[in-house]
Amino acid sequence: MFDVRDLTTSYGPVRALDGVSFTAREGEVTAVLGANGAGKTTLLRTASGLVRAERGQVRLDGRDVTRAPAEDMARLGLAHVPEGRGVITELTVEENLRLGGLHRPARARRADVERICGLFPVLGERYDATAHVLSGGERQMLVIGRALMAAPKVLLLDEPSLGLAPRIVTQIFDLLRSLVASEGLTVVLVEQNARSALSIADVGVVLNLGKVVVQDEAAALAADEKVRHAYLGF
Amino acid sequence: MQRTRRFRRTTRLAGLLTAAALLAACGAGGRPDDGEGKAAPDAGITEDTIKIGGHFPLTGVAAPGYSEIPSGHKAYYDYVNANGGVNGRKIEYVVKDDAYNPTNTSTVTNELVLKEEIFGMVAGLGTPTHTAVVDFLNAEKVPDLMVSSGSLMWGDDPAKRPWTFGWQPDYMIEGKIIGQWVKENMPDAKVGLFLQDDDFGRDGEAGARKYIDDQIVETVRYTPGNTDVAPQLAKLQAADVDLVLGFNVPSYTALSQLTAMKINFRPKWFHSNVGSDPALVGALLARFSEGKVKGSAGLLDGVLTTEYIPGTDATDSEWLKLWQKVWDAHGAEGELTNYRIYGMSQAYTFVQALQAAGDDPTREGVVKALEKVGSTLEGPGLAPFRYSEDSHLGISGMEVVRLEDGRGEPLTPVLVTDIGDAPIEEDDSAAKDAPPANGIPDVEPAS
Amino acid sequence: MQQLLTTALGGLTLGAVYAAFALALCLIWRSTRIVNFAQAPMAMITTYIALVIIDAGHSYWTGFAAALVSGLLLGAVVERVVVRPVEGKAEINAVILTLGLFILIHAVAGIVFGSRYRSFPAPFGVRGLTVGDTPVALTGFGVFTVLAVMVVMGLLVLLFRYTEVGLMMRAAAFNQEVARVLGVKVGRMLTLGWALAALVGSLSGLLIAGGSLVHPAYMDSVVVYGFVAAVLGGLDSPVGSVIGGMLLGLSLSAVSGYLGSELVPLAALVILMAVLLLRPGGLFSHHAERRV
Amino acid sequence: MPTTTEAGEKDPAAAADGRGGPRRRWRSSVLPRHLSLAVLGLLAVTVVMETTGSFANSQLASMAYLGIAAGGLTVLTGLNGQLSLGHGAFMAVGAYTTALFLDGEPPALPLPVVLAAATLVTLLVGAVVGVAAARLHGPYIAGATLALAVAVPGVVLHFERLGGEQGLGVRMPETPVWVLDAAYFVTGSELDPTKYVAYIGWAALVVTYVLLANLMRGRVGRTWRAVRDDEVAAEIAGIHLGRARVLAFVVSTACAGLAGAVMAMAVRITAPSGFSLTLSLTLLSAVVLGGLGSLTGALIGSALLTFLPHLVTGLGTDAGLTDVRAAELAPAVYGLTMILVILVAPAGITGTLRNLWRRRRGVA
Repeated sequence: MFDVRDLTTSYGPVRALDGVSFTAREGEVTAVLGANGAGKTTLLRTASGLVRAERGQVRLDGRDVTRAPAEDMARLGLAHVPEGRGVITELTVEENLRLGGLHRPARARRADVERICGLFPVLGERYDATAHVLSGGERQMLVIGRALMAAPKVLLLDEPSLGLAPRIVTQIFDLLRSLVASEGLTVVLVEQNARSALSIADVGVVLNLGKVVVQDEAAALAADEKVRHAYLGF
Repeated sequence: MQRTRRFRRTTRLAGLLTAAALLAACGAGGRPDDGEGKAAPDAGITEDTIKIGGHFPLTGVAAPGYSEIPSGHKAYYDYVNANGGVNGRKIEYVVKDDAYNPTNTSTVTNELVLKEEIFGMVAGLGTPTHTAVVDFLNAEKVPDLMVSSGSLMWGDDPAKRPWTFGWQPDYMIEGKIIGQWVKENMPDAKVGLFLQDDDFGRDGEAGARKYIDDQIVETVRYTPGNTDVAPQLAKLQAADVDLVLGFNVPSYTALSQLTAMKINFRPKWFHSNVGSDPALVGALLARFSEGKVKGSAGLLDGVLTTEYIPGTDATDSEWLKLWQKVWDAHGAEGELTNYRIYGMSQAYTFVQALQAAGDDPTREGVVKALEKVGSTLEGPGLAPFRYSEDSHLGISGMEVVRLEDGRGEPLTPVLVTDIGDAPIEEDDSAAKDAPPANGIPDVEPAS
Repeated sequence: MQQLLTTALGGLTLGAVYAAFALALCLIWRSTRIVNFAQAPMAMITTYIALVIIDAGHSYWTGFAAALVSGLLLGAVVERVVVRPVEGKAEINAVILTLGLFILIHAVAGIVFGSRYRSFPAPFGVRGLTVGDTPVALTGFGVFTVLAVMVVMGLLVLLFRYTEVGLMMRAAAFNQEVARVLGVKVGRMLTLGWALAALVGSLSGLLIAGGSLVHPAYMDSVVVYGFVAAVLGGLDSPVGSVIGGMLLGLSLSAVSGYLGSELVPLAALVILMAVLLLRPGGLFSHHAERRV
Repeated sequence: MPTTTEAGEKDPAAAADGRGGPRRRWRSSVLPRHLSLAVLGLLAVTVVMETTGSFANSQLASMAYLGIAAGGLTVLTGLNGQLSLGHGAFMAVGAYTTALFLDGEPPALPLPVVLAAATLVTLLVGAVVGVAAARLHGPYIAGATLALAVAVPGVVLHFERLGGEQGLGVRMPETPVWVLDAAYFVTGSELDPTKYVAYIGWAALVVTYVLLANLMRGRVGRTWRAVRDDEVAAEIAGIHLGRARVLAFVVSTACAGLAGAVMAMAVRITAPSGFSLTLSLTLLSAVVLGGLGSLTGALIGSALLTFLPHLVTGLGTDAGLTDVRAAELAPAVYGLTMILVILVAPAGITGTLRNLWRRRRGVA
C-alpha cells in the first residue's frame, strides 16, 4: 500500500505540489492524470526522494519514507521508472537488468532475470546487445523489467506511453495489467494519455495546478463528462 | 532614459573640462631640446648603501639549479657587509624571478631599474631572457655586469653595448679549447654533438668545428623541457659515435647518461663546463650507480669536461675554503653547491669592480674601471678576464679535466684564447691566485 | 635499423606511460564527464611523497605503495571538496576549476619541495638488457612499465565489465538520476571514480619518474600527450586509452628521432586534430556518435 | 554560464532606451555612449600615466596588452562558450609578425600599419584554427587549444628566421617628432619610449574595447549568446552555428594578435619562452577572475594579474620566505583564486559586484 498525505513541493517560488493526498491500494493500478504541468511528474519524483518534500508524508506499507534518500527507495520496495524511459543506452540489456536488482542476493537475481526474460521474450533475444539498439517499445519493456528485478511492492511509472505507437501502448498496458494480477503489485501510473490509462486503472486521481481536484474509481471518472472535458482532454 | 541623458551630458562635460584643464595647465610653448638628462649617475647609491639587482628563474622549468645562484651572491654580500661593506657601503642585492621567460625579464627589469632604482644589474641570467633587456639597460645607461650566460653578445661589441659585461668563458672559446684537445688527443674518434637547441649549443658547435669539423659525424639537438632524449642518443648510437660532445645543462647530462645506459650506448663523454657540475650530476646519478662505493659519482667516472673556477670538488683550494666559510656563516638553507659558488665568484668580481671604481663609484666609473683594470683582477677564475675597451668578454680560458670519483683531474694546463681565430695558449698565471686572508678583495681605485 | 629499434622500444615505454595517464583521464571522464587537467600535478605530488619516503630510508615498494594510496586519497578529496559543486554544471566551469588546481598544486609543490631536480629510483635495473649477445634498448624497469600498464588496464576492464561496483560506476556516469532510483549511491561512485583515476595517475607519475629526474614541472608535457592519447582511444574506453598511448608514444618518439625534438608538440597537435576531425569517436569507435 | 555576467547586459540605461524608442534609436545610442566612455577612459589613462613614474608606465603597458587579449578571450569564452587555452599562441603570431615588420632601419611600415598587419595575420591564422575548433566542444576544444599553446613555441624553434630560442629583438621605431611635440604640448613632460609604448597600448585597448562592446551589444553578440545558451534553439532560430563560432574565434584571435603586437613592443623581444602555457593560463585566469563575458571584468582581471604578483611576492619576502618560495606564492594565489571564484562566485568580480548592487537596490 502506497499512501501520500498532504504532500507539498516547491521549485523556488513556484509551488508544484500543494497538499496532495491519496492512497494507492495493493494489487490495483492507480492512474494519476492531468494536464502538462499539473504536478504529476513532481509527485513521483517527490515520492521517490529525487525531490525534497516541503511538507507532508509518503508512506510505504505504513512506514514513513518521506525523508529517505532516493538511493534507498529500491531497497525499501519502491521502484520508480522515470519519464523518458531511463534506459541506460550505453549499457547492454543484461547490464540494465542487473542494475535493477542491485540489493538482491545473487541467486534470486539470476532467477529474476530468467523470469523477466520469460515475461518479455524480446529482452532475452537481445540479451547481450547495447540498449542503444532497442526500439521505443522494447526500451519500455526493459525499464519495466528492470524495475521488476528489484522485486518491488510499489511501482511508479512515469508516462510509459510517451512517444509509442498506440498498438505498442496497448500491448504494454495489457502486460502491466497482467503483472498486477500475477504479482500483486501496487502501481502508480502517471499518464497524459488519460483514456488508455483509465482503461486499465482501478482508481484515477486528477491533478490540476498541484492539487487533487477529483479522485474516484476509474470507470466513474471515464464516465464523468465534466471531468473529462475539464481535465482529461477526451 | 532620464539617467542616460544625464549621464551622457556629464560625460561630455567632464571630457571637455578635463581636456581644457590639461591644455591650460601645460600647453605652454614647445618642448626643450632633448638633453642628456636621463642618466642618473648616483642612482642606487647612497653614503652607506649600494643597491644592485638581478633576474633569475626562481620558478618554472629552468629554476632547478639556477635558482641557487642568487643565494650565493647574497651570502657573499652579507659576508662583505658584515665586515664593513665596500668603502663603508653595504651591498643590497634585489633578486627578481623571471621564470626564464623574457616577458617577465622585461617586467622585472623595469621594476629593478625604474622602481627599485638599482645602481646596476649584476649577474642577470639566461641568453633569451637577458637579450630582452640588454638594449634597455644600455639605453638607460645602467651597468649590466657579469651576465650569467656564455653568449658572445655580452662582450664582443662594446661599442654597441658599452654598459654590458660578460663573466664566464663564452661558449665559443670553450668549444675551441675542447675541439683542439679532442683533435690532439683523440684524433681518430668519431665525434657526435649533443647540443641544446639555442645559442649555447650553436656557439659551442662553431668553436669545436674550428678544429674537428672533419671528425664530427652526427649532430643532434634537444629542446629544453622535453626530457626524452632517447631518440637523439639513438641517432648518435646509429652513427657509431665513440665520443659525444655535450653542450647541455646539468640535468641533461644526467638524463643523457641514464638514457645511454638504457639503450646500451657506451661512448666516451665530454660535457661542457655548464653541464658537468660533478657534485650535482653525481648526486643525481648516485642512486643509479648500482652499488659502487658510497654515493660516489661512479657513473660520471672518466667523463671529460672543463673547469674555469674551483668548485666543490677542489677540496684543497683556498677558494673553496673561503666559500664554505662564507656559506656556513651567511648562507640560506641548503648546502654549498657549485651554483652557489658560481654566484659567490661573481659576487667577488663585483666587489672588486666596485672597489676599482673608487670611493664614490658612479655608474660610468664602474664601467671605466672594469675596462681599465678588469684584465688584472685576481680572483677565483683560473684564467684572467678579457675586459678592455675593445672587449667585455669574461674569463679567457679553462683547463680540460677528467672526472674521477667526483673530482676533476686536470689533463691540461689552463688554456686561454679568444673568439675568432685567436690561438690557444697555455697561461697558468691566474690559476695560482689565492684569496686574501679576510676573504674580501682589496683593489686599488683604477684612476 | 638499430636506431629504428631503439626509437621504437623507447617509444613503447614512453607510450606505456602516456597510456597510464590516458587511463586516468578516461576513468574520470567515464565517471564525471570531466577532463581533469590537474591530473599531472596530482601525480607529481604523489611521486614526491614516494620520494620523501624512499629518501627517509624505506624501500622503493613502500614509497610506491604510499604514492598509490595517497593518490587514491587525493583523488577522493579533490572530488569531494572541489569538483562536487561543479558536477553537472557548464563544462567550462569544470575545466577552469581543474586548471586552477593545476596552477595551485604546482606552486604549492614548488614551495614545499623546492624546484631542484631530484633523481627517482627504479626497480629491476635501469641498464639496457641483452638478449643473447645483442643488446636491446629496453630496461628491466621498462618491461615493468609496460607490464604494469597492461595489468592495470586488464584490472580496470574486469572491474567495469564483471563487478557490481564497476557496473554501478558506469551507471552513475551515464545517467545519475536513473542510477539513483535503482539504488546506486551516485556520489560515492563519483568519488570512487576520481580516487581510482588519481591512483592510476599516480602510477603513471611513478613510471615516468622511475630511473629519471623529477622536479615540480616534470609531468607537464604529459598533460598534453596524455590527453591526446586518451582522445585517440576515444576517452571512454580503457583499452582504447592504452592503445592510443602506445601509438602516440611510438609516433612521437619517431618524430623526435627523425624530424627533430622541437616538432614533437606540433606532431601531437596534428595527430589530435586529425583524430578529432576525422574520427571524432576515437580510432577504435564502432559508432561515431560522440560529440566532440 | 549565468547570463547576468555580461557587461551591461541588463544595464538600466540601455534597457530604458531599448524600451523607450524605436530600434534605430536604441542602436544609435550605444555607439556615442561607448565613444564617450572611451574618451573618458583615455583621459583617465593620460592623467594616471603623467602622474606616475616610469615603472608604473611600463606596468600599464603590460596591463594594456593583457587587457586586449583578455577582452578578446572573454568574448570567446564568456559570450560564445568556447574555451581557448591557446591564446598565448595567437599572441605569439602577432608578436612575431610585429618583430618581423619592425626589423629594418627605418622599419618598412609605419607603426599603425604594423599593428594592423599583426592583427590581420593573426586573424587569418585564427580563422584556420577557428574552422577546426568550431566543430569541437568543451574539453575537446580545451585540449586542442592546449596542444596548440604547447606546439607553437616548437614551431618557432624550427624556423631559423624566427631566431630560435633567443627569439627576435623588437626594434621600436623612433618616436615621431610631431608625437613628441604634441605630447609635450598636452602634458608638459617628455615622452620617453616606455610611456610611448604604454600610450600606444592603451589607445589600442580603447579602440578594441569600443569595437568589442559594439559587437557584443549588436546582433552578432546576441547570436553568440544564443549559441552559447542553447545550440538547438539557436539553430532553430536560423543561426548558423559554425559560422557564429568561427566568427567569435576570429574576433577573439584578432584581439590576441593585436595584444601580441603591443606585447612585442613593450617587452622588446619575442622569444618562444615568452609564449609558454603559463601565458595562456594567465589570460584565462584574468577573464575568470574579472567575470566571464564582461569587458570591465577582463580589464580588472588584467589589472590584478599585472599588479598582484608584485604585491604577493613582496608580502612573501616580507614574511621571511626565501626568494624562491616567495616567487611561487603568486601562482599559488592565482590558482586558489581561480578555484574559489568558480566555486563561490562564478560571476567573477564584476558579476558579483553587480549582483550585490542590484540586490541592494532591490532590482533582482
